[in-house]
Amino acid sequence: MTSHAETVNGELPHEPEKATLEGRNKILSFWLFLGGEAVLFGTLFATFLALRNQTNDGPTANELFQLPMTAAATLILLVSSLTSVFAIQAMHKHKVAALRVWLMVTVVLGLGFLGLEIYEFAEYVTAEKFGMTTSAFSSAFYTLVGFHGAHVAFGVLWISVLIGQLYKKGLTVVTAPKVYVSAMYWHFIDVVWVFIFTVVYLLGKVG
Amino acid sequence: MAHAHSVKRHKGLMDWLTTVDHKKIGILYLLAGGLFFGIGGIEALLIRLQLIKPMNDLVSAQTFNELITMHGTTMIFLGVMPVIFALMNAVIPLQIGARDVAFPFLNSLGFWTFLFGGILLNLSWVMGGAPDAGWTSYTPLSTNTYSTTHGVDFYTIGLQIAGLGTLIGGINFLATIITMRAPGMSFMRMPMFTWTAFITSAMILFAFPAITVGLVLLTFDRILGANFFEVANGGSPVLWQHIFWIFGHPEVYILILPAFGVISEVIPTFARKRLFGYSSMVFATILIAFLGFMVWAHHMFTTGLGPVANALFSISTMLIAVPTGIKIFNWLFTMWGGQVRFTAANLFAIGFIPTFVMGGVTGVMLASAPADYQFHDTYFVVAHFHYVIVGGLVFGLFAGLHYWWPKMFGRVLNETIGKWEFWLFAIGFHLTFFVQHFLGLMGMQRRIFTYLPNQGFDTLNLVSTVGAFLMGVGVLLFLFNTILTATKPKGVANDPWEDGRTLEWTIASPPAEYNFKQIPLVRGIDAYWKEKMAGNKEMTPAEPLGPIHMPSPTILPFVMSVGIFIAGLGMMFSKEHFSNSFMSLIFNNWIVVIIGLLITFGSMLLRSLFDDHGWHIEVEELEEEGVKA
Amino acid sequence: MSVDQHADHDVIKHRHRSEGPQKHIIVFIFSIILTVIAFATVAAGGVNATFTVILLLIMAILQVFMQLGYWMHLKDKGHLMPILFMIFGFFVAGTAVIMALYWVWW
Amino acid sequence: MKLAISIMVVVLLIVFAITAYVLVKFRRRAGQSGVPEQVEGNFKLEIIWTVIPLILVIVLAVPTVQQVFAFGDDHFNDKDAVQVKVTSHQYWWEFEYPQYGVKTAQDLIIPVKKKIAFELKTADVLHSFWVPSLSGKMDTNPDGTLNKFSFSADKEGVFRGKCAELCGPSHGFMEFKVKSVSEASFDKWVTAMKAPAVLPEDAALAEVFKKQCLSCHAVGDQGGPVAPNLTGIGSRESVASILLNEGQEGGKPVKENLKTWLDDPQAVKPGNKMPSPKDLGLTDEQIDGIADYLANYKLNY
Repeated sequence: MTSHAETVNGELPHEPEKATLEGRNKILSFWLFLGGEAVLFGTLFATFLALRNQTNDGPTANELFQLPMTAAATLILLVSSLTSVFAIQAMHKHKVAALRVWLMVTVVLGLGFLGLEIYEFAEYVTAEKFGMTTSAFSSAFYTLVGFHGAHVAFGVLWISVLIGQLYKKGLTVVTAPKVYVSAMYWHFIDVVWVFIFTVVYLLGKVG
Repeated sequence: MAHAHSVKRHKGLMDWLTTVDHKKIGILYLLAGGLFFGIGGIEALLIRLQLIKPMNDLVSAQTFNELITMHGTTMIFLGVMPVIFALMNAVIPLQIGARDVAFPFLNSLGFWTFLFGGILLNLSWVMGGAPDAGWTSYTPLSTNTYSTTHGVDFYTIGLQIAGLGTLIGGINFLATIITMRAPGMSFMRMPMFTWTAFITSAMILFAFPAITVGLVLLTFDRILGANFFEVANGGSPVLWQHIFWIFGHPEVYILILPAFGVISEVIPTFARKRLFGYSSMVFATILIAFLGFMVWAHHMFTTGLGPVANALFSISTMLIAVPTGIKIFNWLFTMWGGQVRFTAANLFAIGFIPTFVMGGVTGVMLASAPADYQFHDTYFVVAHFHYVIVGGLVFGLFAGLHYWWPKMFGRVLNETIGKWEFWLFAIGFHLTFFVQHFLGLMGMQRRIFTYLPNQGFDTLNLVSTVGAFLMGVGVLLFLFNTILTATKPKGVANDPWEDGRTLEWTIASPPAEYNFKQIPLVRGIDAYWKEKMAGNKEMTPAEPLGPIHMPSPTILPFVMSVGIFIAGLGMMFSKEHFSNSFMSLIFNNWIVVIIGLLITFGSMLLRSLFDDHGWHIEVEELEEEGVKA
Repeated sequence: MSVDQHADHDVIKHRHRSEGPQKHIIVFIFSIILTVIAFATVAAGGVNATFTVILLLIMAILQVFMQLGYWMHLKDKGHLMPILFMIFGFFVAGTAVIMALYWVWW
Repeated sequence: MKLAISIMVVVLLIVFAITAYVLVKFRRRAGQSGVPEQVEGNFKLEIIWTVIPLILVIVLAVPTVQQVFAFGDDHFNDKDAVQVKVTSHQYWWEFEYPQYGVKTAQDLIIPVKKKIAFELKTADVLHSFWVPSLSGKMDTNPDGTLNKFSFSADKEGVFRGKCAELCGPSHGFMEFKVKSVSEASFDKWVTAMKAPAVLPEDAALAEVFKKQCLSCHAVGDQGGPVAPNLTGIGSRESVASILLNEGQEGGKPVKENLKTWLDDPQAVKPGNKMPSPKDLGLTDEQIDGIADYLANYKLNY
């Protein structure tokens, strides 16, 4: 175990997130957690797929979804995933200022995505009379997409807290794993979204 | 870093509420598990009393359904799971030569979340009625339309919270076993119990998210008016069955694998012989876990999935017999040529083998879909799963508790009483459940609150009830044994069974806070035994003596769990009509939920903002203790 | 970290610093292309439905693989456990999806 | 199934025998101190106990798959099959014979030796249709997941049917009877079922019966479909499925059972949907009259 030696000499190693055993444990177990999240979303997708045609005389997927809005949301989330890659690269170069900026951009994009989603849901509920209780399809749709949205919201809050910590504590072997793990989380959200726009929106349009 | 941070060391109750020491958390799990096991046991006895004779009216039909639901749910989620976690906490870090688990904080959080989930579930008894739709809570019986009390809400919310705790615990043990093993302990040198704990934790990780989703969907149906299982609006009751069993079948392997691990530790120790076919045991464990995720629909043969699904799931289920058979024969051949000692622990372990095989063969019989059309939902099934869960897991847990009790508490349980426990419990067990096979074959369905006379059920049910009370006496004896032992002085040897093979037996009983003064170097499978055979009294250390870094105790996990508990209660009653306007205000406007979540997320924020630097045990202190010992 | 990396810290640092954003930008562009293909196929309409479904799924899986591999570093060394656990997670998720498609209604 | 049981018994015997031998032969004797040989494993043995179970599993799997597919065959539209649409309710069974235009409840009358093809459906929660001595069980699901299966009775007689899926407090009381009769009797029964309804002779009582009972129940061509059809209830095997009538072990006279039931339905079958006749304003005399009328409402077949 060389972790102690590296933190003692005062200089931050190249990959500060993996410098300590605690950091490595954090990253490993976050991967494990993501394995569980895959099952969580897998089950939600399964539910959605099972109930996708149970529209109970309410709106169908094809009537509801607007491709341009989904495309915009997709682009926003994809770019935010890239900006969090840049954040990690900045972290590896120990450029704390750049790291903070990229994280902030990520947060802003995340907020943008959330805004779009809330607008979309509000539109469905008011204009299309498509609420949680409308049909089995609507319940499954709101639950799956809403769960993803809640993940985005949590990610936004989390990364914001980390930005604050980077101001207060700087980049250390304690803060670095947190930033790295939050970036993993953010990528995973994007991965889930890839399946959502494919399975829910695009395949919904195909029918 | 050399300088030690001062740390508050709590005493008494505060010590237990704030502890992050895996050994203490293990004891907490044991206490909680014991409590819920007792509650579940009383429910079981009431069930058996009600069924003692035909057309009995000891409890009402509604109460009976609540009893069976709570008995199943409590035993599975709150009774045996925590005892498994108790053993894992008490033993795993010691077996792999670690000072603690990977995440002491999460370990504590997992326990408290689990406990508050369990308490919430059991509060249902005094808060308007327990859940009544069976532990499987099949929809639509469990939806608002047919289950009008809050019972099922307690079930969904309580299990979500308890499940969250279990999931946290699972991830913690995975990380611990992957990264915290002592130098030289490769995966293929890990003790069998550590292996099964590893695989069980992995199964928890993949199975619990599925039930979480299922429970969320049911909660949404019941509280937000969603339509997942509302037939009239397009929902599907079959979907619930699938989701439940995609979790539910792995869950029973989550339960049984640690028992396999315990047996694989106890039998070699008392046969004074290494585990026969270690690699095939590991392989069989992994195979069972893997297959465990592909057999769920064998609980649904009569749902009507069609011949293709039924054939597929029949075959995949039968295949599980193969790795299980490997294990049985490996245990038998571990004893072959050994010197078997009949301690209480070993009695339970040996008793496990034939009992579990009986549960196994009925399992293969049930695996055949055409036969299952007859067996399904009868007492034959009840007998089968009690043979594997009680005859398998609970025997295993008793073996493990007797075996590791000295390591956990520094006192050996009374052997004579221990043997009485075994014989009473084993005989009671077979009396209770063996006859249930025949009840099932004669046409007695499960979950019926009473039955008409003249069906040939009467005598067998009476025998079954008598057996259940015998089991109860066995359990009470165990309780008495633990209390009796607690009055005796501490201070057994490091290796009280004298034939210990693994690392936990190289250190004091109970171990010091930091477990290992110096992390040991592992030179082979059964690390301690290897050193013994080489004539060494102790392990070779893998590091020089140095200050030991310890995590600080913290109350935050407890507070976080209280927050989740409050939010859960708030969620459950959010649509309730209160006569009291203040109650309506805070519940119907989700204020209680928000307060609960604020407490939880606030604690999380605190944890993130204020780094835990921990504290150090200095070399001088270590050496002092060394002298004392 | 191996011993020689410590011995030659500066060189290593330098080598790492030279790892620029290009790789990730390429992944990004790929992702965009895959996404555009998917959206365009659906927007254009008129394409055989089965073909569309298969195409969309391939696009999605490719994109996910790239992001997991490069952005989340799964293709880097020392990720055996994460890979194993992710594969099994996706496997269980996949069985759930198969269940939903074939065994819920009949 | 016999094959399965015999294989399993053999497996059990082998394991028990080895266990017993090991425990007797290799117990630690007093003063024994040496360390036994530490055997790592035995490749040959391990292969043997992997391969033999595998072969046994295959031996079991082949007939299982055959039977699964045989069971899965749909006989509903077979020419000579008697179709029965089963609808389960909390806590009673409705049987409809679409080929004959007949609906009944609780007693399933079937012609002996003929294939009876069922379509199973539930009106509320899940139930499971099971006649233990005739065939396996099948769940009754809502629309979209209806099940079909078939069986036939080899001999005439009365068979007990049960609900095998937890469906509420009276799950244990949700029984029914299968009455297998000769083909001639079956035809007679169908004719009798289609005869016009017989109402109470007393006009006032008939009025009460029509108003209070037939709003949910039906007799012959009159009444509603919500509750069990009462046509010929006097010749059924039981009242409310668990009050057994004369002729069965422990049975009581029909009228007595009907009175017990009408007196307080909840006491007989907790949680059932029938309102108490007394709450509906029926007097004891009226209840007695209706019980008398129903007890004598018999079908001749």
